[in-house]
Amino acid sequence: MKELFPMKQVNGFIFSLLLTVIALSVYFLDMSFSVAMTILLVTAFIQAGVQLILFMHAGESEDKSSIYTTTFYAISIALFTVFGSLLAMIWGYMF
Amino acid sequence: MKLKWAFLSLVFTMAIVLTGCEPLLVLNPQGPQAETQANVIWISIATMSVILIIVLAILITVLIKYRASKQSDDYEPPHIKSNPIVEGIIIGFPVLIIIFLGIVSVSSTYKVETTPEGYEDQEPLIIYASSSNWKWHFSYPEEDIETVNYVFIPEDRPIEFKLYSYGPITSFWIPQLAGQKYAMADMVTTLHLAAENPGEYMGRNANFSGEGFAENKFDVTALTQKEFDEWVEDIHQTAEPITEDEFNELLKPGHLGKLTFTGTHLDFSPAPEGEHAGHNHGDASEQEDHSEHSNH
Amino acid sequence: MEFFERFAIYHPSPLIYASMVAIGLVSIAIVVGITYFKKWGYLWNEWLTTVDHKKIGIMYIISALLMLFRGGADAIMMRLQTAVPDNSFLDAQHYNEVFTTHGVVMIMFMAMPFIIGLMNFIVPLQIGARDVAFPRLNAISFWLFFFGAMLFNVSFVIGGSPDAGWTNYYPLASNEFSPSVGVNYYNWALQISGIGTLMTGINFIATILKMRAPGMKLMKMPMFTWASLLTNVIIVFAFPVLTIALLMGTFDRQFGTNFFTSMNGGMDMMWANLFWIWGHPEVYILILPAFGIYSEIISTFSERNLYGYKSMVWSMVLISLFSFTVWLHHFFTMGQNAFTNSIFSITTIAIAIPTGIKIFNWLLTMWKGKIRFTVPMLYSIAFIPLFTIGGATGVMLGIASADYQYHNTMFLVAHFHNVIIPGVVFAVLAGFTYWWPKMFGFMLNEKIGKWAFWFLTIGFCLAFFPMYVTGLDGQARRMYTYSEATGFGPLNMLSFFGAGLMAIAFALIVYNVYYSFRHSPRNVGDDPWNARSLEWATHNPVPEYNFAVTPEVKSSQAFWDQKKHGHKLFDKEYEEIHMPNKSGVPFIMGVLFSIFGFSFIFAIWIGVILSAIGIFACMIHRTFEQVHGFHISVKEIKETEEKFGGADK
Amino acid sequence: MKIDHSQPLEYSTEQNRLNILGFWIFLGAEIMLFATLFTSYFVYEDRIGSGPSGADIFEITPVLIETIILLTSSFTIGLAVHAMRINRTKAMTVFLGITLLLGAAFLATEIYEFNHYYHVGATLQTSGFTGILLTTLGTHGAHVTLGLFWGTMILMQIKKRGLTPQIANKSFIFSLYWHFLDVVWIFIFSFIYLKGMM
Repeated sequence: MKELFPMKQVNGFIFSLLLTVIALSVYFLDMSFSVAMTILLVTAFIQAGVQLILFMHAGESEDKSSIYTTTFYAISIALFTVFGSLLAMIWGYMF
Repeated sequence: MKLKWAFLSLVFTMAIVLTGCEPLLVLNPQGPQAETQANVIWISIATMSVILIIVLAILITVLIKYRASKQSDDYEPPHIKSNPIVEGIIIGFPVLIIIFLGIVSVSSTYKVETTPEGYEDQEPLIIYASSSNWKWHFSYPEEDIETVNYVFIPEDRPIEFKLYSYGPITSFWIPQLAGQKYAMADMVTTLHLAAENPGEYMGRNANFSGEGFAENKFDVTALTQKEFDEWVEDIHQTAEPITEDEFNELLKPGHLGKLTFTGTHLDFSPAPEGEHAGHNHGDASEQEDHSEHSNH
Repeated sequence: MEFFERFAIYHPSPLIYASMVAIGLVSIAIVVGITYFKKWGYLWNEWLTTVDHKKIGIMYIISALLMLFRGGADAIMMRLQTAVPDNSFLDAQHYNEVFTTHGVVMIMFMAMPFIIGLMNFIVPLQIGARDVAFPRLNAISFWLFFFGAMLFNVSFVIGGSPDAGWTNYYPLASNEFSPSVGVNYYNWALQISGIGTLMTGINFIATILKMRAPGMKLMKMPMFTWASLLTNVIIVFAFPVLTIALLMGTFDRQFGTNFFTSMNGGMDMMWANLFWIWGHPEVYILILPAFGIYSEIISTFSERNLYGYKSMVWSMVLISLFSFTVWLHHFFTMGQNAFTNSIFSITTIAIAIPTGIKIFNWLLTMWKGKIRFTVPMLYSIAFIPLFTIGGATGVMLGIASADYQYHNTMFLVAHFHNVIIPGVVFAVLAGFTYWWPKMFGFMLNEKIGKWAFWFLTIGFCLAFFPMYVTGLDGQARRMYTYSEATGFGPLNMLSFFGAGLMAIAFALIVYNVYYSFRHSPRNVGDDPWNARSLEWATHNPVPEYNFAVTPEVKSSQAFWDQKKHGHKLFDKEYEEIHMPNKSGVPFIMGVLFSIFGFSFIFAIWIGVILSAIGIFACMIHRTFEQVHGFHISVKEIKETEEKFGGADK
Repeated sequence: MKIDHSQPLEYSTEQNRLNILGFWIFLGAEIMLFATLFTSYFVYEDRIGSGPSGADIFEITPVLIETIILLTSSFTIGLAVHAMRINRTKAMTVFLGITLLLGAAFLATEIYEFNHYYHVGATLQTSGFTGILLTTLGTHGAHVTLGLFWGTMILMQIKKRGLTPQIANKSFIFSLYWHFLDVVWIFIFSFIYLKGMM
């Protein structure tokens, strides 16, 4: 039975629950917008990293450089799209 | 081959002669904003011509010198490895040009987005220009008059056109006075300009807006301040006031001639700005009450 | 009766009825012809069910050529209508439909499939692979594109064409201002073919990353393969944006949501934003492979190695990243502040840097070369100055303040045709001529080809250079007519004349195919152009298995190495070759998708549900299916190779 | 088909390795798909027209339940892949089954949540904000639904044929898909719900 529950996976699971609890603090505690957003950004991206590396085994195969490059490309373009659009559609009209 | 080149050059001379008669609208500016833009256009044409000439010169040299028909049969072109100096030049040259044009772009963009240079001390005349299918309505809140499909402006005074639309996105354009700006249904955009000489100018909607788009034009007339004041006075004496019913009638799709009214439609159909804006990115001051969104 | 009324054309005219009759007659003629010559079986077995990348590539190219004539007819109609002031050949509504379909057809159903077709045919050969990574998926991609294109063309006959421009800006494209089903067609035709394109992207990235011949490091790939890799990277990251934008548009038009409306929090600007986040990279999806094609051709016909290989690759990598950072320049005039416009202005003109580097590299490739003026090379040579002009006007448009004057004018129209025609159309025609012997085993006639080239080039200059002038003179784009007082008349007439010359050029190209098919000698050998890269190391036309033996590669000019430096490409014994099975499922899925789209367009929900069930059934069939492919035996390989006159091993 | 026995089953053939890389590239496209939805969500977030805002309609309880269910299912599908690698077919099917059950529970909660939105007057048509909220959640939900069908198909194939290299490959790819949906949910949880409620 024990070999079915490897430490790596169990720890990862506990860690992701922990991150969720930390993220939840922005709901239950009273804090400023920027602090809360920082907490959310940090926990969400760590959480994504945990899934990517620990659970999805992104780095285990011979194609790990292709996989990391693809993911990196996608994330950077995604971030540019999100913030570029906010600039184009909202912030660009504010000052 | 020679024939073809002769033909080509003939055609180009034709094109130049045909168009050379009178200056193109955009390159014949009558106000400071359009002049800035015309200057930027000339600068960029000049810069780009340099590049084009260099490319053409290299291309023609290469084509003449290294044609297979000019070389002996046993000539074997060498394998040439890239040279860091050459690479540096072909990278550095475009970089320099782009830096130069980048500076031109940024400075001129800031310039055309504010009150025209030299007019900062004057109070701008504010005119609301709204489009509907396929007409332009001009409201002068200060003078309390409204016109359709034509606009009179005083010369040598900064003008702020406040643009919005009753329908599809349109683009407000008076080539000889300033570049375009979009007019949209749920926000107001601002176009700054000034006319330096009295005269009549072409204005139109440049953004495709459906069936009647081609005829979606208006006339712009720049008058001296005195003539302008007389014109306003004249309207107040002769024109009928605009009513809500009449305005709604005007909004129906179609084309109208030039019309003149006293009063403005802004009283009963306010522009989508401030509390009437649909886009929540109107003014910075509005920031605190995000949740106040009204519709129109 | 009410049920059928919605299929009626919204805005009929004699021209449309005539075309309908023509379309009907041609379709009947095709069906009768195929039946008469008993070609249904051949068509099904050899083409409709194929998963061979070469045949799929050829089918892409044939479809693209058909669409070129559809879009070209639109173009001629537009130029005819505007040739003289106050013309009444088309009315406003028809003109609007014509330029809308011209744009969509040319970008989505002509340029892109032509590029993808060449990619399909050439990339696996250039990297020494047997096929693409997922042959079955490749067939699905093709059929989704094909049926998407067909669905779009159906709009002409049933229900009415889209009429809000190929950019389809809301609120003009909303139900209120565009009440016919035209925009629904736009949404679903693009959605379906877009999904196909996305899968092509995934397929080719996997192929290029994983299936290269031994020894072919990334930095030893031929330039066209590099260009294709980066193009597909752009496809994979750009097309999902279009998927969502079209979905939101569909919701707005068919389910009454408020995404792009002017009320209840809707935002018409958001469509423009999403459309161009996809739309600008789309331009680079077209141009990067073209750069690859020119690199191959210029290097071959100068008999020189490509100058500055590394800077060529890196400039393309930069372009692929930059292409996602510039979209706002399509709406500089939307009222953002000068700061925002400045940022996007700088990113926009910065793309000129890698592009400029490439131009100089091509020039330096010809330096000290031995230049042969073949048809593909003529296109490439004409490309350099013409594309420089197009790029230069692009930089001019990228300067935000000046863009306020060029925006939405004929200047812009001149610019993007100046980039796309010498950039993409010349490239695909050059590639088409260059790789033609690879596909069919004989050459296209050089003389007719050169005539076509001159007609096209001169026609292009006449058609589009006058537009720069009229644009600066205040002629807005998409105007179906103008008054004589504007003075646009003579130059527009010149444009029409140029368009006519271009039409003759395309007719000549078709005639060339016919003429060469009849008269060209078939013994051109395996290397008719004295080429350099790996695709020329196998036979013309290419046997089903591509390479009898997997090649071993040392550089990006593998074939040249073999010819000049005695490097042995094929140093192994024949082995049995494993090939994928063909399948009719991709074709059936294409049909089901088009039924799905058609039903959705007209809100016939029963059709939507049934076709969706059918699509899922196809997928379930696929997951339970056990296919092992088949093997080509050593004996068969030997026979084929001997037929070609022995492998050069 | 050459089978490389030095590698785990799901990587053991060339086609399998291709499939896995291909799926990663597909996930890259999925990142952009959801990034576009998030982009639109952030733009429309405050554009509520006359409808309710996020703070008005979000409820913490169902959201928390959904989050924990999905996190757990991501854990169990990880265990399934682990069991597959140590050749415990039975355990693998059990974990896969649990994952699918959790997925179904997630969907049920989401349906409850949508029902709640409907009743408080937040439908697809209400405003730009509710439209994009339901589209984003709906797209994720549709992915989960598709995943349930896909997982069921895989379960049936394991029952029928055992763990062949092909089926191991499919299971592994399914696990990538499922983990990815969890990642997307974390972003929905953080930047739609928590940001909207704080």
